[in-house]
Amino acid sequence: MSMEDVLKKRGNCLMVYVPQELDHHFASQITDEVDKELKKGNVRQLVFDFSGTTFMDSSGIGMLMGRYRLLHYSGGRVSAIHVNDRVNRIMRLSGIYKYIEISQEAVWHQKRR
Amino acid sequence: MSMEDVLKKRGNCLMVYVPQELDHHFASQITDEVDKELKKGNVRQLVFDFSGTTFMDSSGIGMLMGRYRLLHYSGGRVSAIHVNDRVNRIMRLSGIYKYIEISQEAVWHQKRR
Amino acid sequence: MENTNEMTLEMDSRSCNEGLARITVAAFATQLNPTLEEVADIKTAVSEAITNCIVHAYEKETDKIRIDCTICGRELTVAVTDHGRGIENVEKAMEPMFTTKPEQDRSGMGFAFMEAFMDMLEVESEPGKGTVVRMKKKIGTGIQVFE
Amino acid sequence: MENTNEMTLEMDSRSCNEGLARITVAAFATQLNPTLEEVADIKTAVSEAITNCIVHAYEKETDKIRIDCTICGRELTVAVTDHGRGIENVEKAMEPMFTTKPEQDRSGMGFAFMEAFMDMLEVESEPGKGTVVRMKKKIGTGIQVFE
Ligand SMILES: Nc1ncnc2c1ncn2[C@@H]1O[C@H](COP(=O)(O)OP(=O)(O)O)[C@@H](O)[C@H]1O
Ligand SMILES: Nc1ncnc2c1ncn2[C@@H]1O[C@H](COP(=O)(O)OP(=O)(O)O)[C@@H](O)[C@H]1O
Repeated sequence: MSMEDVLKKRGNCLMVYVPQELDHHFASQITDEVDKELKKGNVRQLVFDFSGTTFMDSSGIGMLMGRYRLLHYSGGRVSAIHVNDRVNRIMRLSGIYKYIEISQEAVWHQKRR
Repeated sequence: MSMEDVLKKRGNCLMVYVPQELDHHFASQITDEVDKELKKGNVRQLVFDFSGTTFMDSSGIGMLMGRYRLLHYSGGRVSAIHVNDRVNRIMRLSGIYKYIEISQEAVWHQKRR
Repeated sequence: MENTNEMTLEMDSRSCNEGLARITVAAFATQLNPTLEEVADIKTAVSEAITNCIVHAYEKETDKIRIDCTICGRELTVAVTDHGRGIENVEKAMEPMFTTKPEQDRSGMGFAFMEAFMDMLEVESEPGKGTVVRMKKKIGTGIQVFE
Repeated sequence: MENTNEMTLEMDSRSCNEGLARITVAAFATQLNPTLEEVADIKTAVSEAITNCIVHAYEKETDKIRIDCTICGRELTVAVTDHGRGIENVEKAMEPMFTTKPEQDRSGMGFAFMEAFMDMLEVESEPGKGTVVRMKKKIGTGIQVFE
């Protein structure tokens, strides 16, 4: 996984393209990169794009909640988009939807990564 | 793997749809079924369709050569069709092409199994 | 030709091996003809147990993690063993949201997910000695014969 | 954080486990960023070694097969060990087309394929004690750091 493909900054929105398997190994790497960007300031929206993700475990939950805590103080928002059924189920089970906006909307007119 | 999907008799031609991975495990199962059909007689052509096969090892070579020996006496022929590059390479390495007709022609207008 | 099958995977406690553990156990479980949902359940539970060995049991050290899998009839058993720091209070550790490493973004949901996705979860631990996490799950409906 | 990684898979000598062995070693090798061709090479070699344990070493019995894998730098080492019947004449056994089980449709190409698809092949055997097949292959070009 090359980190250049993972992050994209658009205005004050930071997009994170989550890899196929979001486990502790990849969550740690992504967290490092995201937090570097957050430290630069000027991120109001943090969007995790799960369209390429088929696996997530509780390390993914920890990563999302950790970013929520960082952004929350400054009034920023964290969301997860293009979440598949499986990942959605894990997010529901964890109660994370109380803090993070989750959208299951599929990706159209675009090849899944 | 259900054996009903593997064999198809058309006149005196027996078609064998080889599974995705042709190793010793699957070769033994296929050999048992094919030999049952061969014992019934009336097979002049034995065609192994590799269009769904991505992996083969020397057990596949043994299976093909064994069937060649069985049919050879009665003037029957054995061939392997829709063989991908990898499987073709293994067949070339083994020298089996001296006995068995190998065709790499791709499958068109038909979903690969 | 009997109705059981066994495998053991032993590997270094590196996070790059988490995927290896999931793939191996899932490939083993495939012999029971699981649904995609069941495979995902098993992968999640294995991932949680392995991650705990790496993050909690061995922390900064690299040591061995052992995964013993057995299929008996249509039941899969997975036992994950480490020789790491162990758990003082297993009952407390198993509570949802409880974690000793919030600063490392642990959610405390590991054991909760193992319980949710498997039929049985059993944790044996001795502080300073290590931990065994044993999980079972009944898969599919057929009876399997191994060859 | 150093430049090596290790795993061991131990499993029953059942033919239904041949695929498991291939998948596991391939998943481990993935850490070296191999090409598809290299993955296929490794899978073929592993499949040959495992099949030999099932067909030749243990014949009708079910016993344990052990696969030790190491990555060191960009080299993968795979050692397959059985405690089966062993090989009287290793040199003869390694000749292409040589097989002691032609009646079981063995082609005698197992060792030849292991040699063709790996960079190094070494066979140690003691009749009545068992066999170790050790193979090495350099993968890709990069240097890997494990985390
Ligand atoms: N293998 C282990 N070795 C030592 N401690 C462990 C182990 N597994 C779990 N624990 C302890 O149990 C706690 C709860 O684990 P878990 O529910 O998986 O949540 P998390 O991993 O997010 O902390 C951990 O924070 C840790 O203190
Ligand atoms: N693990 C093993 N234990 C005992 N004998 C073996 C083992 N591996 C190979 N052999 C012997 O070496 C011969 C050649 O092996 P190989 O080249 O793989 O061809 P094949 O498996 O098709 O016979 C076998 O026929 C067998 O007699």
